Amino acid sequence: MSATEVLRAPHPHEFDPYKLGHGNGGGHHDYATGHGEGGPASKRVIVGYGFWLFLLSDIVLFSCFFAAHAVLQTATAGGPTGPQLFDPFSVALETACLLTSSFTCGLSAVAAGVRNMLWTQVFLFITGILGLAFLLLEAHDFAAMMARGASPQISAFWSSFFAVVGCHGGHVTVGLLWLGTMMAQVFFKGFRPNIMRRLVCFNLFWHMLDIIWVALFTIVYLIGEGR
Amino acid sequence: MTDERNADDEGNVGDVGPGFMEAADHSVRQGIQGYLMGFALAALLTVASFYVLHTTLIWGPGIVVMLGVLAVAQIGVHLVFFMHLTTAPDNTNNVLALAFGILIVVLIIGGSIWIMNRLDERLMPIEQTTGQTMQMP
Amino acid sequence: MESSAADARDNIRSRCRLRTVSRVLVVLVPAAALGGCAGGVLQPKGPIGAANAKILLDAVGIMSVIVVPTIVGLVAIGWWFRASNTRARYQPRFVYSGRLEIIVWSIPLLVIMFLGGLTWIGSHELDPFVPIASNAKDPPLEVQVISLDWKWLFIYPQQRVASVNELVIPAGTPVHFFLTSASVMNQFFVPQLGSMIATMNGMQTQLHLQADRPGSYYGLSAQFSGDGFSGMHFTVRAVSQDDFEHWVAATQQSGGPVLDRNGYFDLLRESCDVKPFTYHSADPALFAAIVKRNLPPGPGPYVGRAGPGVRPIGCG
Amino acid sequence: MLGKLTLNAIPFDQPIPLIAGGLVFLVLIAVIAWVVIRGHLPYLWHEWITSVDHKRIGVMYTLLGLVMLLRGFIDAIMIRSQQALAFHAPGYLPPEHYDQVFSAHGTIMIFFAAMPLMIGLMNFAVPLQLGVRDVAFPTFNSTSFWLTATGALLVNLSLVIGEFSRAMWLPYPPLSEYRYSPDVGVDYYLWALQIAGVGTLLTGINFVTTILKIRAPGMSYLRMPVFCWTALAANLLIIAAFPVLTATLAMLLLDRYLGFHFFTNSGGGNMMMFVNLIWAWGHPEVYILVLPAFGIFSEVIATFSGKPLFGYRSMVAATMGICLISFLVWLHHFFTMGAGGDVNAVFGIATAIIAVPTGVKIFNWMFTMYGGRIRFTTPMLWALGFTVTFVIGGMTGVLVSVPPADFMVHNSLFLVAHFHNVIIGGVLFGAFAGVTYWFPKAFGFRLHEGWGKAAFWLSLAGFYITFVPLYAVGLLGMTRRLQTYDVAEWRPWVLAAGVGILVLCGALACQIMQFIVSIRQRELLRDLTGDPWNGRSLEWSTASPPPAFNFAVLPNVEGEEPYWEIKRRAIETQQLTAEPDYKPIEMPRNSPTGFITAFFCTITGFALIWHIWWMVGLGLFGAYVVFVWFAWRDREEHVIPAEDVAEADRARRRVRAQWLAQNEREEWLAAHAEVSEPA
Ligand code: HEA
Ligand code: HEA
Ligand code: CUA
Ligand SMILES: [Cu+2]
Repeated sequence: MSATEVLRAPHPHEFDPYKLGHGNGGGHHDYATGHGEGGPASKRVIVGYGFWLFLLSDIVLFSCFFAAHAVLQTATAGGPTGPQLFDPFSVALETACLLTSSFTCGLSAVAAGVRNMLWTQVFLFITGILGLAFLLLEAHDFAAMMARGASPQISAFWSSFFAVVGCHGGHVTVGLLWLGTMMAQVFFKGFRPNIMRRLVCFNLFWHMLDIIWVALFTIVYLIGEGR
Repeated sequence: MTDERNADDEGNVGDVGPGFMEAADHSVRQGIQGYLMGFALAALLTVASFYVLHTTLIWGPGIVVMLGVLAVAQIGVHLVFFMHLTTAPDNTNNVLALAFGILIVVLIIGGSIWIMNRLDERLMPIEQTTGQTMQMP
Repeated sequence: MESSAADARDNIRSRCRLRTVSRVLVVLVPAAALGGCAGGVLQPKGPIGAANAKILLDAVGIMSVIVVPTIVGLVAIGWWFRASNTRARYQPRFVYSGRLEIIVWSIPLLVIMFLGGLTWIGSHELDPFVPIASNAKDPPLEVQVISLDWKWLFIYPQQRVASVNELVIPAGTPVHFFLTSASVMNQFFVPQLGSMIATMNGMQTQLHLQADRPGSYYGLSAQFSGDGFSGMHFTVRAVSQDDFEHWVAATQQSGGPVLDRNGYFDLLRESCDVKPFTYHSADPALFAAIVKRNLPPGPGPYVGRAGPGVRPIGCG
Repeated sequence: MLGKLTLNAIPFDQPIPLIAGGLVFLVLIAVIAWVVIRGHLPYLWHEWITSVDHKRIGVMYTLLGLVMLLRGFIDAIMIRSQQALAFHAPGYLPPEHYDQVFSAHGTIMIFFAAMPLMIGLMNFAVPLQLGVRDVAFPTFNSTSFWLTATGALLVNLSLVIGEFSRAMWLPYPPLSEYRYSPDVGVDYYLWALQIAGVGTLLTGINFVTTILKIRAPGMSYLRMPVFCWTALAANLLIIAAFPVLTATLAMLLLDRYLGFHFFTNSGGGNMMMFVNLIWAWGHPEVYILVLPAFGIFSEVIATFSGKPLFGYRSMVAATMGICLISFLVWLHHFFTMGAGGDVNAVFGIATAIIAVPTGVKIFNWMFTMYGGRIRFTTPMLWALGFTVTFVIGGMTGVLVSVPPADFMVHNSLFLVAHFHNVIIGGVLFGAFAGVTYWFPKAFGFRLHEGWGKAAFWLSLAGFYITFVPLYAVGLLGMTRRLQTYDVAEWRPWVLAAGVGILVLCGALACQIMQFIVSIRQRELLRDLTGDPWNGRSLEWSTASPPPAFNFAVLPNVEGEEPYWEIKRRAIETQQLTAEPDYKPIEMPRNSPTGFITAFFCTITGFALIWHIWWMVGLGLFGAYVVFVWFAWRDREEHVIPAEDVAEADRARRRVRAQWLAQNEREEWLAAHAEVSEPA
């Protein structure tokens, strides 16, 4: 086949060099859902997806602290061990707070979905209160443990314990600060598209904290205690 | 109201960001129902975790496994009911990203524990040098 | 008896001088370079080093089979198909070939399969913790190695002597090293004898080496450990069994210092470029105490002084 | 009041770094003063500092990378000259200074030269190649850049205030713990990297979102240029690996600042955990660097061979394969720690497997050239130099992945030669290829070929003269990071490497001359068509430099190599496509958020290094205020009216029409047709 023949071919894409099966058509005809062939995705999808990736990277960050904790499990250097000082009741209470807050956070999303200012704010507020309660309980826990001779400076085990639990607590703190600004934004600016996008991100963040906490109370407290 | 939503929706059809309920199909009641269901399941699984810890129903060393399974189940509940993850085609990218994340987490935690355990076994002085018990030759 | 070690060192030095004569050659012929008095890893003087070097060369060989033609091909194709070459055939549609694709994936795969097998077997057989299969009737000599800031301490638990920055071993006898660090991480390495291994505080690694013939070999730390790192090298003197016993006896009777707790704390402080010396008596339980962290680790630079420009004391 | 910061912090007793650093800062201040006095500040502020345009950010990243490359190179000169002098002698750098030099060299080269160069080129080219207007999160993009710049600033600040880390480019504890490094050097290192690391993570998220969610209509995954694929792989690795770096450095920070015991010699700490975690980041990191370079070479080789890339599908598979396997091999950096046969073998074999997809890439580049019409322009020379050099470096990499072999050369200069072989031959050559390739797109004129070719040949020669001796001396047992040595056999090789660095200095001179000469002769080198290389992907379809909105209308992609298609059709039919219906375009507004965030991060970082706690509080508070203020912003976009779009695009079309008229149809067709028989 000579070159000019190729060029005069009826459709320029009859020639599919990579045998990818894209020989004909393409463009707008073959939407593959979720594959973005129809041009740039909507802003909502872009923002949500970007935040999703951020959450995944955050989970990787936590996984390092978890790995360190698993490795340093027995490195108590003669100091107290975890199960000696854990307070299962307090942990259960913290779990309850956080789980409920995740639920109310979801309800705020439902309310925001129908642009209901009052209930959105109410549920966000309850979420915040529960988060705060969680933090105070955790701080109280830490204080009690320190009073009984455990601190991050005592041994590698306690270093890793305070680091992994504290990292989660730090995330909750940041979440609360964010929650505050979100409530203010919703209040002053209403349910604009950009505010709605941020609300969705905040929701994802808060649920993710709960997921981390599930891993945390299982691995650090329950399995740690089971040993 | 609808205008705003549409403006935000334009672009590629059939692609959904994470965390979105299919708003158009969900009434408030359905929304609340979904969260309630997730909440109930999650609470149940949490209680089960705390319960299993002290149970005698399960063979002792198996408890850890059970705890792990319960945690995975609960994380799944959160992902599905709270974060609205589905396996529908419009969620492909979200699920793929999640799978990638999980793979990395498993590699890092699993790899670290494997490596560090081997090192600990071999480097923690079990096999002593003869030094400390030997007398002068 | 002090003088015997000094004699040996003089001896090494004069042989070094002889070798410098051949240095011109060394520059010209890379392969010949591997014959200095700090001979390289391709001039092994013991079974471990020999096996490692063999594997290294085997790997280079098998990879060359594919790498060399690849390089030649790249240059040749690049040159032949230059735009100005009218004899080269322009084929803009040569962009896919299923057959080439198969070849392209499988040839490297085959090479890697061979290398993978080599890796699997080599990693197990040459694991530094695995004893050397030896038909020597003597049991292996045991040496405890402790890296300090910035010198090496060798304790002979069976002989109850110790030396710093000089390791004397009997040739032809396997040596079983137990290693740890009194401060930061280091790597114990004698290029001509073979595998290196890390030394770490609170941990004990093991290593089996053997020198086949008497000789003097260069040893060093292969893990940067701070400002005095460059001076952290030592000499391995492999001597005959008789000479080794001689050396032990001489050391025991010499008037050198004693390695007990106090002696150890003296040594623990940072110091650089330490000249080799011996302890006429050493406490063999010291090693375990360090590994178990019953003794404090090295104090680091000038305890209590912080801020920019902290320098090691006694160095430079 | 000022924490640990006193007048002693300025190293009056170490004249070399003080003078060098002082000079750098004087130049910096002079530049700033010149900018202010000449009244360029408003221009800089509006057009560059607050810009969220991916092209501008890409240019700034690249510039930062080049400047830091220069700084890293000066360190390299100091390393090589010190070792050349230090046979049985102290040389001119005392240990406490030499140790800073190589630590700074490694840190700067990896984090502040190679990373910004690669990220800069991705920033510039990826959205253009995807046929879209910007990245997913333009403001974060600017923040990423300024956070990276903050890290670079902190590292360079350590020259004149205090000192830099002496604990290697990866600060292994316990050496990097407070007990053994009580000075601020390690703190400079840690905070600089934490801040820059956050910026890099944001980049990763930004680009993965961009590539997966924002592409021109019709651009399915398998129509993306390979550079976009490699960018996707590299940024996925960033998302997966950089959190590991952050976590690991955070643990070391906790040890140093709050007395934790993660890696200490006491309290049950375990330094092996650091080594394990840091390499779980460190190994993927080297592929983060080299994958985009692979992409650049794919574009360059295809363009200058006048052919589509050979084996596109294999290329994509190989890229993603490398991306995945690179997370399974990190232990090969500590084979000698004693984890035993099973662990060493598994990780060793996994490492060697990477040679397979990498080899596939090499062969595909080779077959791309096969049957091509190769034009030896500067980018193509860099690419050719890369293929040969990288194959050698890859081979020595596979060699050290065999544990018994690694037991002999770990941490030796052989290893140093391995990684410079892949990094210089791969990443650095890639960066230069990319810079020369896309420079005309960014600025509208080409770089001078003569000086570029001189720089290439001197770099190639200089590289081999420097590093082949290091291979040899590594096999002689010479370990890395030696400040002095006394083994006579090593000396000739060390001296030879010293000669190599002189040749590299020549290369640097030519490289700088290339920039100077090109800027001065820019009218001569001007390219009006927007397509100076006869390119194949979409970035060449718009004007050079591209308008802020890149494309007046998003191109409609109907096949692989979309621009080649457009061009062919235009020539075939002898006319441009019909003028589109211009619409107003919404573009993100400029924002100082990134710059201000980075400003507060600089303050916070500096205060943390010197334990100035009130300043830490101030910095953090400032950062929070910026966050709220950014969140409060109402107008995120501005609209470019349709007339402006039309005007810009019509100008481009005029030039294209001229170009079309000059290209004789038959001639062009003949030039690009398959030759069936040798002429
Ligand atoms: C861009 C950077 C880069 C790249 C691309 C690579 C690529 C590779 N590296 Fe390298 N490496 C580094 C940067 C890089 N490395 C750095 C910085 C260090 C040291 C850090 C420090 O300690 O400070 C290091 C250290 C390092 C070590 C640790 C050694 C030690 O500490 O003792 C190992 C061990 O396995 C290794 C292996 C490899 C391998 C197998 C590849 C492979 O990816 C190479 C694959 C390529 C090819 C093989 C060539 C092309 C293939 C063919 C032509 C096909 C046919 C070939 C065969 C079948 C063999 N590298
Ligand atoms: C990206 C990474 C990178 C790059 C590019 C380089 C480049 C170079 N490196 Fe480096 N190096 C490392 C990463 C890198 N290095 C690392 C990680 C270490 C380990 C540190 C440690 O031990 O902890 C190391 C260590 C290291 C050592 C080992 C010290 C030792 O252990 O004993 C040596 C010794 O020779 C060395 C030399 C060089 C040389 C000669 C170059 C040259 O090839 C440089 C070539 C560069 C140029 C020729 C500059 C060109 C500049 C421009 C064109 C700028 C133009 C600018 C404008 C116009 C604004 N490096
Ligand atoms: Cu490295 Cu223990
Ligand atoms: Cu690696």
